[in-house]
Amino acid sequence: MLQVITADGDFDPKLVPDLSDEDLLKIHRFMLTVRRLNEKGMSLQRQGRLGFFMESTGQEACQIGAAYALSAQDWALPSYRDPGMCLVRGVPLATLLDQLMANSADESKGRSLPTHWSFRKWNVVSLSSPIGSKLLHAVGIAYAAKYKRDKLVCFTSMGEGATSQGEFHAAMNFAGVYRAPVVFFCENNQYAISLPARRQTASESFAIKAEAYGFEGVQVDGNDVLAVYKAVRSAVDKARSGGGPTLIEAVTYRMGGHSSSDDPSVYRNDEEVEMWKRRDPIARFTAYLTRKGILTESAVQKQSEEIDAYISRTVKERETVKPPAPSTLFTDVYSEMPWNLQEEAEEFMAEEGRE
Amino acid sequence: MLQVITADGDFDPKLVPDLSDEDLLKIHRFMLTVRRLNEKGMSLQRQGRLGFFMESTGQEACQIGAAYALSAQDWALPSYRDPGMCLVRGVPLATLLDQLMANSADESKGRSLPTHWSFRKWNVVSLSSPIGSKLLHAVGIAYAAKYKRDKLVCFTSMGEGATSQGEFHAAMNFAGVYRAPVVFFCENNQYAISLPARRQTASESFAIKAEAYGFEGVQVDGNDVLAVYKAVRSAVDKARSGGGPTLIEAVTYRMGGHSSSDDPSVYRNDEEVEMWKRRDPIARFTAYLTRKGILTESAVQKQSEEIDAYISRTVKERETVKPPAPSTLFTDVYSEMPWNLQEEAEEFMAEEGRE
Amino acid sequence: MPMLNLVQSVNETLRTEMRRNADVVLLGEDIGKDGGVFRATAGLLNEFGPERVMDTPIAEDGIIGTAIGMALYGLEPVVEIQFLDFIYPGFNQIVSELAKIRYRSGGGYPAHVVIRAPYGGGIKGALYHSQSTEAYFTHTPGLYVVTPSTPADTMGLLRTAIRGSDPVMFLEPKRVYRTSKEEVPADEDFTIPFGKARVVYEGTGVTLVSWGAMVHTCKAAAEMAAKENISVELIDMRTLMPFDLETVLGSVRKTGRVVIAHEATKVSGFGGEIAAQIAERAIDSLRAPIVRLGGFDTPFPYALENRYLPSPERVLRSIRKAASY
Amino acid sequence: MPMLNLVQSVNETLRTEMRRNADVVLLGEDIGKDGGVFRATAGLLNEFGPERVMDTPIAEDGIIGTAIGMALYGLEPVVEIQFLDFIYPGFNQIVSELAKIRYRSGGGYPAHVVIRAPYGGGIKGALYHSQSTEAYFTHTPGLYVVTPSTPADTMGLLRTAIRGSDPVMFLEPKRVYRTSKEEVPADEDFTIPFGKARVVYEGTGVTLVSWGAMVHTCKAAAEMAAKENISVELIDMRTLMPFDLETVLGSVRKTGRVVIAHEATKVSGFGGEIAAQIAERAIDSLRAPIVRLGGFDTPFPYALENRYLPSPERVLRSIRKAASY
Ligand SMILES: Cc1ncc(C[n+]2csc(CCOP(=O)(O)OP(=O)(O)O)c2C)c(N)n1
Ligand SMILES: Cc1ncc(C[n+]2csc(CCOP(=O)(O)OP(=O)(O)O)c2C)c(N)n1
Ligand SMILES: [Mg+2]
Ligand SMILES: [Mg+2]
Repeated sequence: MLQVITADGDFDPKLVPDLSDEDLLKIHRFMLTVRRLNEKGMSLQRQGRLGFFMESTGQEACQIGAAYALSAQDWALPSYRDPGMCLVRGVPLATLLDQLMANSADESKGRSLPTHWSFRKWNVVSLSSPIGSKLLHAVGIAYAAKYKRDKLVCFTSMGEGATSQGEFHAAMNFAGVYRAPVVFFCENNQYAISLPARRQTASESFAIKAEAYGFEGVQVDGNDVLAVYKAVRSAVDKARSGGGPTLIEAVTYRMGGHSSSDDPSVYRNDEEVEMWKRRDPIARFTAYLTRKGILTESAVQKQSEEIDAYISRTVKERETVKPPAPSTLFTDVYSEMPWNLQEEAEEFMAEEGRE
Repeated sequence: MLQVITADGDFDPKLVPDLSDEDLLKIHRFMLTVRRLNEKGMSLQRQGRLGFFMESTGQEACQIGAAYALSAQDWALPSYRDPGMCLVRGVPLATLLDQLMANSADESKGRSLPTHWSFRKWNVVSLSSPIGSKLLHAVGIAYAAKYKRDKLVCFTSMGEGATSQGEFHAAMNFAGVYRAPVVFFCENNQYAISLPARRQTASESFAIKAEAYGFEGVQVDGNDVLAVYKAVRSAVDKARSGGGPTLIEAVTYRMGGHSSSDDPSVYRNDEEVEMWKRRDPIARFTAYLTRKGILTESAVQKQSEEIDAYISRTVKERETVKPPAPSTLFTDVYSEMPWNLQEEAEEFMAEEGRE
Repeated sequence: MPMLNLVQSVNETLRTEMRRNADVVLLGEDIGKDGGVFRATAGLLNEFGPERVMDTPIAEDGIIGTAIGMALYGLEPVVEIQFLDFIYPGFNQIVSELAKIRYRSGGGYPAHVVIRAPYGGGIKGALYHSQSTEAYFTHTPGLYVVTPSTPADTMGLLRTAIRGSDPVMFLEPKRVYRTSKEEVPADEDFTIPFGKARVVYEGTGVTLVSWGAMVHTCKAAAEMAAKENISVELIDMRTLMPFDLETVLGSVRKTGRVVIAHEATKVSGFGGEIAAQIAERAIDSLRAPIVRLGGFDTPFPYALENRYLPSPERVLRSIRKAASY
Repeated sequence: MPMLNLVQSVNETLRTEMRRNADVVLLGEDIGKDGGVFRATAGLLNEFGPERVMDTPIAEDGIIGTAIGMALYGLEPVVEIQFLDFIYPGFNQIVSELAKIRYRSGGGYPAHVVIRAPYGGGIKGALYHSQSTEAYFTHTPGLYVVTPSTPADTMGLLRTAIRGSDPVMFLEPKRVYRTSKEEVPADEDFTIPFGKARVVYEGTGVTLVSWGAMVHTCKAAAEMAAKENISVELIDMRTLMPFDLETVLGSVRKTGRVVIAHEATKVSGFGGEIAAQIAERAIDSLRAPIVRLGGFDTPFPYALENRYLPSPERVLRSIRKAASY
């Protein structure tokens, strides 16, 4: 398992990827932002200000490290547990919140469940709920880019549970057969809702599954942001230069529940959670940057407060945005409305007007 | 790749499985029978006496070697290319022909395509056309047997093309997770209709795919009946004693077309076919038995003639069996006919009577 | 007589049937320790152990296909699909295998699998936690399709499904999983036969046909209609395959007016089948056009869910339309 | 004007569209060297190379899902599913992804994929090479569903599908792939709009509605009826989504009698939708019950295929029933 920084911030200089201090600090700040956003998201949901939320606390190194290895022209299909990837890609916090709040400014017109991203401008592809189905889209996008001689890579992430779906199998196999420039990033956070990873499959690891498709599988410490960056960066470089796909398994932990509807205490014990707390990806990266002398604990404290304030401000601002207009019920089903939809829309609007 | 007999009949005595001379001769005779049955099947189809046929010439060692390793209480889900497995299980030739001819004596009541076996009495489970879907049934059967503490194994075969389906993936994964007593037997005959095996997947082999599911994958020379027997036998023994599943890849060649509707000359060349002819599984086993001194070329010749006569006689006899009764259109959809079917059946029978 | 809500009724039926017959086994995602995301299987792992209450990997084809194999061997698997919306990776197993294996094997290999799946809108679940696609299954010969609307019906019908010998799609109206409790027969052999509708309200003016959670919307609409002096006969179909055409036709012959209301997308919904049957068999009794009301012909939205879901007011408008023609 | 049979017309349309637009790519099983099991793509690999004519592994989810990704990036993939019966491993990609991605992304990510699939009985293919399950797709908002019956219609409609921007299920009546040739417009911009039915025969006595290969059965039946002095107006729907209700209603208003005939299983078939629409909108014009004729509510058999498939005689009996009421 690839590791650059150990749990207490120690590291092997030969393994450290080539990133400027500025980049390192940006990465750290993104990680903090995701952590605070998760906390805010859960509290908004508890207050009834968000209909639904899926947190990703504990997986900040995965999200930020991976997305940081991509270029702007690359395409990404992040999972619901990857708000940080959207932020790194450049999606403004306000735009992300519009999605969560399903308001009229939301690019998806408030049609999708919160955390089901779709940000065309930032090449973040529309996500659905069925687990695994998007992996094939990543292969198709990568193939099409290659066909058009565009030098880009398609990146997609998934939970370890997704590897059990038939669509994972087809995506991996097609990627191998067509040598598509695609990077599969599996965040093994130890659980698929309540099912522990060791009961999801009997294979030695998730990374090893790449053998079945004739390309490389890599296992990396998913709580080590530099290791994640390094692994994804090298997979991206390989894909960009015609070397085909890679599967990366990032070993991490889902600190919270599966979603705002879930109570994880039913199926797992506190000791386990405590053990993983000690491997916290942000604490570890902070320790590293502190050792390097480019960050202090008090600076982190200050940043957290700034971020909190910024998130709260933006939430308040986005809460003033109107909900989607009723007429949007009927658009975008087709490029043009067929007569049956037109009829339904007209009847509906007439009744709306009446009531 | 496991091999016991080389192409010219040479062998390593340490590898030879423990089979009596009588067994060896039986195996040889089964192989001959399948070869002759294939030839007869194609010719009947060409004469319009069979609606459809799928031949399996070249794959006799796979079929007979594998089935010979099973016990009567074991369950089997052979593919359309495995008539020989049915014969070894004890299905009478006449019963097999009834299936091919879809007559009123057919256990499936003439409803299924020829070569889509279903022989309850011999634990040969009903086969459908969609590739890959039956593999999951094998896992369920194996699990159920284990649940009931029945010491049996479920065996299923497939083409190498089936490994691309999502249901293969799920079957392998479930088998691994539940350690089901199941043996997956993949006859890699180099083609899936027109697609060469090397374009079906980029993996090194088909056997290696087992790694993705945490159990053993074995590659064996599929034109060497003793190697096939040995590999399947050891997988069956392992499964029976609680050791879980195995995937076996038998490397072989489809000498004929995909089916009676296919013309393979469109997509492959003669040299390749010639090369595989030199690895013929029957010729090889004959050479082995001849060397061992328990069979002669002239005995083989005589047997072939006997078998031909027997097949022809049985075909003629089965051709006298009536087609299924029209009323069978409506039965077995449910255990009891719901009213809509009853109504359709009555109307139909009334009209049949009239015309 | 115990008081149970609908999801408790599922739980209780599974428990009693598992006690009664050791061949009944469950499989699905998160049905073990977690007790299912809706708690339909809560407590069953503890009582029956992991061999009979199997948490599965995330693969609906795997779940259904494995269950078919088990059934072929003689077990009686009851599958939970977490949401009906997630059944499609297993659709091939349903359509190609489960529905056809008895027929294609000449009766030699029947596969008795019961597939339970919560369905329908009303929980703010957006496109993929809300759909009502019962019509796909009614168009697949070999399957029975059950759509209960009350706790007692759920118990009686689920028991029939489990004790039967045919494949059943058992669709549970998750919107009303917990909305109310009712008394449920204590008799552990209480069953309700398939193909018998329930007349919820008798009436003389308009026949209103529905099933699943929509029955409750229709009840509200019928009550509103009563205030306008329209007497509604509300029929809960209970099972869509087989469907109780006799009860529907009997009612239509009496009222001459009919509204069919379902949550599913209107085009090609099962309402069309019922309308077509009436138009074929009772047209002379009709005194008004057959009115169908369905979900809009769009995917299921998130923010506007309440605008999308057929409301009692929309049903009422349809009733008025039929009544006033 | 070239003379082509139906499958040649598919081939010719693919060829001309691929010449016209380099973004049009094909993927499917055995479509390369083999030219497809029905030869619909014969010669295309040679002309356009393996990057544009992609032989795929056997995985329908893989084929359709990859095509969706290609379409998201801006290609115009045309998929071949070897038989419609084998589409179910890819059903999740169709129902959950292809049909909904434009909507759920607020229009940001449309996916223009055309899925071609031979369908229907008549080639002695038994349960899994014979089914007509168009109703599943008509019940899935976001999809267009096209069911041509002649070589010229096939060309005009396939071109509309490829040049459009919405997902299309293009269902090809394989039974009549080669039964006859007809003149097909030489104009390489010849298209036929979706949602416009074709009146095959004008008539005054009974409206007969059909699509796909059944249109030919209905033609034979209409000719037989003519000999009995029943004047049949035969309507070929051509596309089921959108469906040309106007033409159907116009005809029913004229004749007052209607038969809807399809090969698919009757219960919940698309015939029910048409019947329901007529019963809702033109009931006052009806002088007889709406007669529906479908395949039996059973799987598709092998030995008895000819007894199963609706024959001209069966259609004729339905016509008589409607005419004599
Ligand atoms: C096809 C399908 N089946 C079931 C579900 C219900 N479901 C939602 S998330 C989830 C678990 C996913 O686990 P994993 O892939 O490990 O991702 P994680 O949530 O841990 O990030 C399940 C079973 C679904 N969304 N889609
Ligand atoms: C789901 C599905 N897709 C496509 C087909 C069409 N088809 C029938 S056999 C076949 C090739 C199978 O190849 P393989 O698994 O290697 O078996 P073989 O025929 O070589 O024994 C294909 C594509 C099918 N039967 N099912
Ligand atoms: Mg997980
Ligand atoms: Mg093969």
